[in-house]
Amino acid sequence: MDTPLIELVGVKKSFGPVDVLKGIDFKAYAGKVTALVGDNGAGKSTLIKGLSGVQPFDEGTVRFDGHDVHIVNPKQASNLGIEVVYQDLALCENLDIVQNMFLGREEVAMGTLDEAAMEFAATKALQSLSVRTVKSVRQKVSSLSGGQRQTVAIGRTVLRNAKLVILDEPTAALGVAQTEQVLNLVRRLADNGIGVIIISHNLADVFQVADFISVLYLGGMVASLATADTNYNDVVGYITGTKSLEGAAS
Amino acid sequence: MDTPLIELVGVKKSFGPVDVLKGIDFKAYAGKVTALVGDNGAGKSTLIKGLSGVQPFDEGTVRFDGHDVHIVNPKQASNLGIEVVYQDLALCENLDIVQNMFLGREEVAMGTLDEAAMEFAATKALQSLSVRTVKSVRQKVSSLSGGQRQTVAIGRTVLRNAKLVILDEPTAALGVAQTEQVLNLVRRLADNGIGVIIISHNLADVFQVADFISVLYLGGMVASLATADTNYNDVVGYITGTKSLEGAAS
Amino acid sequence: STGGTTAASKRACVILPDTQSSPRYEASDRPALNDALTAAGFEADIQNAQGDTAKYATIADQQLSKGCGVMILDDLQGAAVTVATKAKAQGIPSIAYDRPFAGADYYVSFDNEAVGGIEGTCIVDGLKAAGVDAKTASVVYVGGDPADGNAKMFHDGAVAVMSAAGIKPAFETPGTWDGAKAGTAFEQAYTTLGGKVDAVWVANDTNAASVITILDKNGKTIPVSGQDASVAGLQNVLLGKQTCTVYKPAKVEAAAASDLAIQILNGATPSVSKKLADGTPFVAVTPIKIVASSVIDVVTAGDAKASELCTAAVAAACTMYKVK
Amino acid sequence: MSNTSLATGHEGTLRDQATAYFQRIRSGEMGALPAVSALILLAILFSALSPFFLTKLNFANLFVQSAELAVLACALVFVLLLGEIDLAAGVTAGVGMALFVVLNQKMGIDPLLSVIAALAFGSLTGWIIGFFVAKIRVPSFVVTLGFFLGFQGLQLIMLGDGGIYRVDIPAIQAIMNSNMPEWAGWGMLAIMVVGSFLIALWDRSRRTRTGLATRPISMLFIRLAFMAVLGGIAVAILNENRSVSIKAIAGVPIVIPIVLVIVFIGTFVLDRTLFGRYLYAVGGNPEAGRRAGIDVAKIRIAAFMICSTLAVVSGLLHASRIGSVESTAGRTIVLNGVAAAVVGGVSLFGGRGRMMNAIVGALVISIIDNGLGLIGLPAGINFLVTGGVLVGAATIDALSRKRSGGSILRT
Amino acid sequence: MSNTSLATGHEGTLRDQATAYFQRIRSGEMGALPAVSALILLAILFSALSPFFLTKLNFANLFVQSAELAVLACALVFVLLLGEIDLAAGVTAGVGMALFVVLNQKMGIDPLLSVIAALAFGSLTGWIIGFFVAKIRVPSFVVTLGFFLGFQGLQLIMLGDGGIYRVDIPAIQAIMNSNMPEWAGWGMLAIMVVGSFLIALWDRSRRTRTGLATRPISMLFIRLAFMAVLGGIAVAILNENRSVSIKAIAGVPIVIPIVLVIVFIGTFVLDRTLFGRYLYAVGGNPEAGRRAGIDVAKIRIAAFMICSTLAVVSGLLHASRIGSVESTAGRTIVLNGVAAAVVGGVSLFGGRGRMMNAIVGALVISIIDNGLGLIGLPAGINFLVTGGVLVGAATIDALSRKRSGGSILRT
Ligand SMILES: Nc1ncnc2c1ncn2[C@@H]1O[C@H](COP(=O)(O)OP(=O)(O)OP(=O)(O)O)[C@@H](O)[C@H]1O
Ligand SMILES: Nc1ncnc2c1ncn2[C@@H]1O[C@H](COP(=O)(O)OP(=O)(O)OP(=O)(O)O)[C@@H](O)[C@H]1O
Ligand SMILES: O[C@@H]1[C@@H](O)[C@H](O)OC[C@H]1O
Ligand SMILES: [Mg+2]
Ligand SMILES: [Mg+2]
Repeated sequence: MDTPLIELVGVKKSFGPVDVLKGIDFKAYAGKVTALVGDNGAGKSTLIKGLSGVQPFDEGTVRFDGHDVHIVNPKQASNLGIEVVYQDLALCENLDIVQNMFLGREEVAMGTLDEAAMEFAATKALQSLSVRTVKSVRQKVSSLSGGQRQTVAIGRTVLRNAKLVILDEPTAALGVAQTEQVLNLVRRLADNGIGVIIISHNLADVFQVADFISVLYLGGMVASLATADTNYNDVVGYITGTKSLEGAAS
Repeated sequence: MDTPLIELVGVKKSFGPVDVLKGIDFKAYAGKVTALVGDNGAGKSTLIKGLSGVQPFDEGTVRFDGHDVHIVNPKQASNLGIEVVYQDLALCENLDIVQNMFLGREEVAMGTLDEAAMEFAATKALQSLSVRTVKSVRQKVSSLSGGQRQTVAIGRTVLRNAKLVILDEPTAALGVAQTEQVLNLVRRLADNGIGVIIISHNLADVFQVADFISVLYLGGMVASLATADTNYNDVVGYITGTKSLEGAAS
Repeated sequence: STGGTTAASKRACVILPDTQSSPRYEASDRPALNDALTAAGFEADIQNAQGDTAKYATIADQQLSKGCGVMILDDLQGAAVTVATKAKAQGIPSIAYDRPFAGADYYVSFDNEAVGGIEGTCIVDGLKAAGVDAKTASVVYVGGDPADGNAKMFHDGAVAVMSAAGIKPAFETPGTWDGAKAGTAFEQAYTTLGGKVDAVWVANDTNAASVITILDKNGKTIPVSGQDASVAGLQNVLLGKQTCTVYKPAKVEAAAASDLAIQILNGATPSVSKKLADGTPFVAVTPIKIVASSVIDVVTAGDAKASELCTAAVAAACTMYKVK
Repeated sequence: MSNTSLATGHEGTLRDQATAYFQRIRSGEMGALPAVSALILLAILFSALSPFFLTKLNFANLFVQSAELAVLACALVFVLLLGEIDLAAGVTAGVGMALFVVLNQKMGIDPLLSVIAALAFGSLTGWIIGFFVAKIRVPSFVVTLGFFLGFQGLQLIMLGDGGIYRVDIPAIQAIMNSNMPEWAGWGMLAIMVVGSFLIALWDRSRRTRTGLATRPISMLFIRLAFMAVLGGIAVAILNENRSVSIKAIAGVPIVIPIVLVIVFIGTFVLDRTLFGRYLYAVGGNPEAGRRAGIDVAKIRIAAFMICSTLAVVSGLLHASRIGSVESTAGRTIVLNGVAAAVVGGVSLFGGRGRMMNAIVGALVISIIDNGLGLIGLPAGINFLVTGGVLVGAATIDALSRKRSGGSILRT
Repeated sequence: MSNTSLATGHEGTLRDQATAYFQRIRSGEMGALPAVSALILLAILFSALSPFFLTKLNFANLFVQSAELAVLACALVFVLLLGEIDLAAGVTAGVGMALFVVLNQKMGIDPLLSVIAALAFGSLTGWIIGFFVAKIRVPSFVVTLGFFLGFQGLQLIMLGDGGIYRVDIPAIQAIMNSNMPEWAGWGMLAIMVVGSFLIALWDRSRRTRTGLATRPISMLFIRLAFMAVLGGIAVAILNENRSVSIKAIAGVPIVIPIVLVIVFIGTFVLDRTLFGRYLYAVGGNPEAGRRAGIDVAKIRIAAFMICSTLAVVSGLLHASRIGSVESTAGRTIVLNGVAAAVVGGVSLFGGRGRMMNAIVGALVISIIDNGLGLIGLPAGINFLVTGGVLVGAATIDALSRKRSGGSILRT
């Protein structure tokens, strides 16, 4: 197979006394969907936050497109073309939907914000995600329901020209129709040659969209498989620790 | 059937120009699990917050155990024996797990907080929910993963002697094993005669635990059915608005 | 609208500077000016800028928009200058009260350097009485807030007298009008001097009271100066803890100023013999040195109440010095 | 059932727009409105208490008296939007002015150059404060308290004990003490109305080009007419002779267009530039801003720089009005500045506030001194009444926000 | 792979505990530690600058000089924990003392009764402020600014005519100016050590009864030994004669046990009572507190009442140390009080802080005046250095928190 779009080698992260990532190897490819699964507290979000510079890793190597990179803040990740939807969303409640969707990537015309262009694009993006109950794209995020917020956060990725899109439990708060749309979106992104990493507890969804599945268990990577080569029960086994691939892990 | 534990008649709620609940009727029974489903932004959380006094209804009648009640703040709901796990959790990040689990219902011995008793009970409650990755029950909630927080919030209900337990998307962030435990818990609560209302987008879970299913669509109640009398596809139809029960709704 | 019979010309507008540096403005000057002016049949519009120059200017605007026949300005940080200029443009003369400023038509004041001079004398005499040689005496200087123009005059007046007697400051604290700060500063000076303190020049009674508490704690009674003839100051003088205070009878100063004002309001041009260097007519009022035996003078003048002075701890001293 | 899909609030007839506006008000998006009602109530109160309150002269006085505070409050908005505070803003103005007089008066440097140096000093100060806050992460309350103390020392050192310097430069004196010719007042109003019209047209053209809905154009005309009428009345009053003595005083005070320009530029920066957007984002949720790739530290430092620089401008207005620079300048005004912003509707916790809030708040605070100055109470009572009126104004403000705001809870 | 299930931090040997402690420190749970290092650095600095800094007399002075600020900072902790502020705390103390003087000196009422009345006045003030903040939802910054102004008026009205009053009651004078007999100092230390021991035993018994793990008992003994040795050294120093004049001065200043009792009770309330728990909860997330059924308004009002009442206690210490009460007391101290709490480690945004933080912070702020007072700089320079040292101390504090705190981001 060709060079991974992103490759982690031996990354570690601890918070004071707590070792959360204990030397992780991980790969994701352009044009493929890689699912990252694992129990609550296994370290999935921590892995993602390390990758995106939100909480840089303590140790280990990160390669992007074959080059060693050192990502210590989100701006750098963004410059590399890494776009992330965080589990805790991180929206500005005092801003409206359009403002949040374009935060950090505003359209500017003649030195000033091009509100019209942004409003137009945001509306399109939300429509593509089956949003029906949002009254106005100029509503403050503080007035949105849980699922609506989730959609706004995901909508951001539709607007960007990213190389790698990372989604941390994107469908957790979503309704049936919206979930379907997001899974479609994920597939569409990958088909356009973008690398996608998706974290989810919903294995049905994972098996539906993912090309590869990586399983974290208590801060160690216990399995990295092609979806085609595995099945639901095995993955549950890895997640809950009743099964281990190389008998090696931690 | 006997008197509903909780009964809403014609409740309405609007936020300024936005009518979110447009006259809702709803019932839930002691010893039964009633699922509340609906699209993102349909008004589920708003209904729950009205019921628990967090955001009182504008209009309508609420009956608890057959008596008209007027719940305008959470304290009153709590006094009636209503216990809620909110979608947005509402934990105090600066407090630890034990402190959060007992917030508002602390154990007091000789005028002072009985930390030992609370620590003991909290540990037991978390163990019953299959929590494996939490390092210490004296950890601050700010350091917990999404699923761990969810578990802490749910754990609160295990500790209380509630008459009505309301869970707003309790398993959204949970792993496979933890989800299973929470569904068990829901069943166990109902079997002990407690009324349970559960909101979820996961219809598989809903069909697994619920006795009744009520469907909200754009702020109106479009269907209230016994689980036994319906099926997955019908419910999806009600949720997405492609089907309507009495041809009546709004 | 100069002269004539308009309502405005019957009004005297007075601005006092603050309430922080001294209680006198509200406690003494206001009633004294008010009584004198209203007794003469004029309206007195007296306001206090509360230590804020912007407020000073606002008050002036407001008074002028109601109209004034004369302005009595107790300057705050130079704010009076512009006010006087504005007034002059409307033909309204102004009297500098207590504090000098450029552009006033008249100046009425205690000579602030003289006030400092009295304090200095107090220390020099106190040392002599205690049998300490001024030239070798260890004297701590606790001055007033250097941002206050008067503080500098008090300091200069006191230093002139003390250095003439051969006193050099053993320690000089950063000036302040805040009793608590002065107390800490003095305590630290005392520590640094290893307790070798023979006298303390203190600019006013507020600061003196805290200095005295520190001295008490260390079992020392030495010459201490002050001014304002405040309740605590007079009590400390009676108790022998403060050598003297300077009594600046506001009534006398206010009488002088309102005298000028009344003449102006009546359309007359007051004649004043003394002039400042820049030619401003100057009415000087004499500050009075108060020692234990003369505390009664302040009481007699009505500027202190025996009942307030003679608390349990001071009762014996009151009897001794016939303060009733 | 009507499935309204993704409106923006620009759709609908004039009537719909009006309904939506009142519903927005009821639902708690009040902006400066509660403060405006507090202002009106205070004005009614003082008119009842003093016959001089509603005079032409006092009308002009109020604007001039509030200008210094208004500019300071505008300055503070930039840091308050971040949830930070600048306790040193007043003394920064003081040192800026001290620097000005030292350069100009003592060293004979050109007044304009001296003003520029003072402004540069303001920026530098803001940069240093911002550096401590943004890079070292010292709470701004403590950093700026340190500067508050330190700068009092600088003032003493620069101006000397009891130091006061007259500011005799006609251009500076004119700001607060002179008025524009009659035509200039009308010209100013014309520029404002036409300018607003052009900006609105420009916005509309951008929207229509993208195919987005626009508000009915009649709404724009109503707004402009409103502006023209209110502004026209104010200019007409100010253009009459308001003197109570022989010398005629008429015209719009020079400081008014200055403050308006500051408000205009400030509003423009906050609403229409990247920096403004990032300021709100960081104030609302710094972590979200950081994750979106915003250089949070840079935004923070810039906000403190703007604050300190504008503070020096307010110092200039102070010097102009008082006619001198004193060694205690600016010690007391800063708490009033924060209070003005907060009463006007700026949140102390960041993320919410506009220039207009600061202006209205400053008028509320200033009208207290203005009104009480006409009444003339003893200091003790004056303090008491000032405090009481401040709490009262804030109560009106809070009550009108609350009635509707009950629903605006964090979800 | 060890699947550690739900520890509490009480498990493990002494060695494990020590490791865990240092890891906690490294991971940013520093509490008052950074402030302690700032304190030590300042002490080293001043010892180098003045040979008098490390004298017995100055050691005692420092405690006494900082007591008033320490109690005020403790008072403020209660409102800061809620993310609120009380700008009026200083003048509340001032009015409390004015009331005391008027009752006692002017009206001849029993001193004890007068003190009680002053404290009651403090509680009432806190109740009113709390009412505006909690019920009407006026931002505390504005309410307390109003009270700050209003109370300056009250002080003037109450004490204006005499300006400054001596406080001649021996019991009050004694607080800050007298010392305990030698044995009482040792007794105080003994009570502290034995008391801590008994409380720890009681906690252990509760845990063991429930079957929970406890820390090794040797840890407790180490802690007590530490306390006994440090305390013993302090008491021994204070029990020696530190006078530089003829009159002997020895013994632990009476104010020390008073402050310790306040700290003890305050800590007890914050750590072990429902009210304390709710204070942290509401400060951390008011909406979560409300949903848990906490009466948020009641907690807020109670916090302001405690703050104002303790502020009056600090006023009592002020009166005792200065030996008098003046009509301007308390105007400037409040910003220092907030700074003390913040430098000590209390968050201005609520939810984080303890009594000990306030005490250490107050020592940091007080040591600046204490040290500089020995050096004797002119006012201008003194201001400048004070500001600089404050920023410096806060920087040390921030840097030590930051190094490790980088990871403590909101998830
Ligand atoms: N404070 C508010 N102001 C205005 N609109 C609001 C407010 N709170 C909620 N809404 C709107 O009310 C509607 C219902 O919200 P609610 O949170 O009840 O949805 P929900 O059914 O729980 O959705 P989800 O499945 O996404 O959690 C949404 O359209 C939301 O935008
Ligand atoms: N700041 C922190 N301090 C201490 N421990 C932390 C911190 N952040 C995370 N942890 C711990 O690290 C572990 C991994 O957390 P992480 O959020 O990566 O889990 P996750 O796999 O995303 O779980 P979930 O499925 O619940 O989202 C958890 O046990 C959590 O308690
Ligand atoms: O009386 C004094 C006053 O004249 C001065 O300005 O400030 C200090 C006071 O003590
Ligand atoms: Mg996660
Ligand atoms: Mg919801």
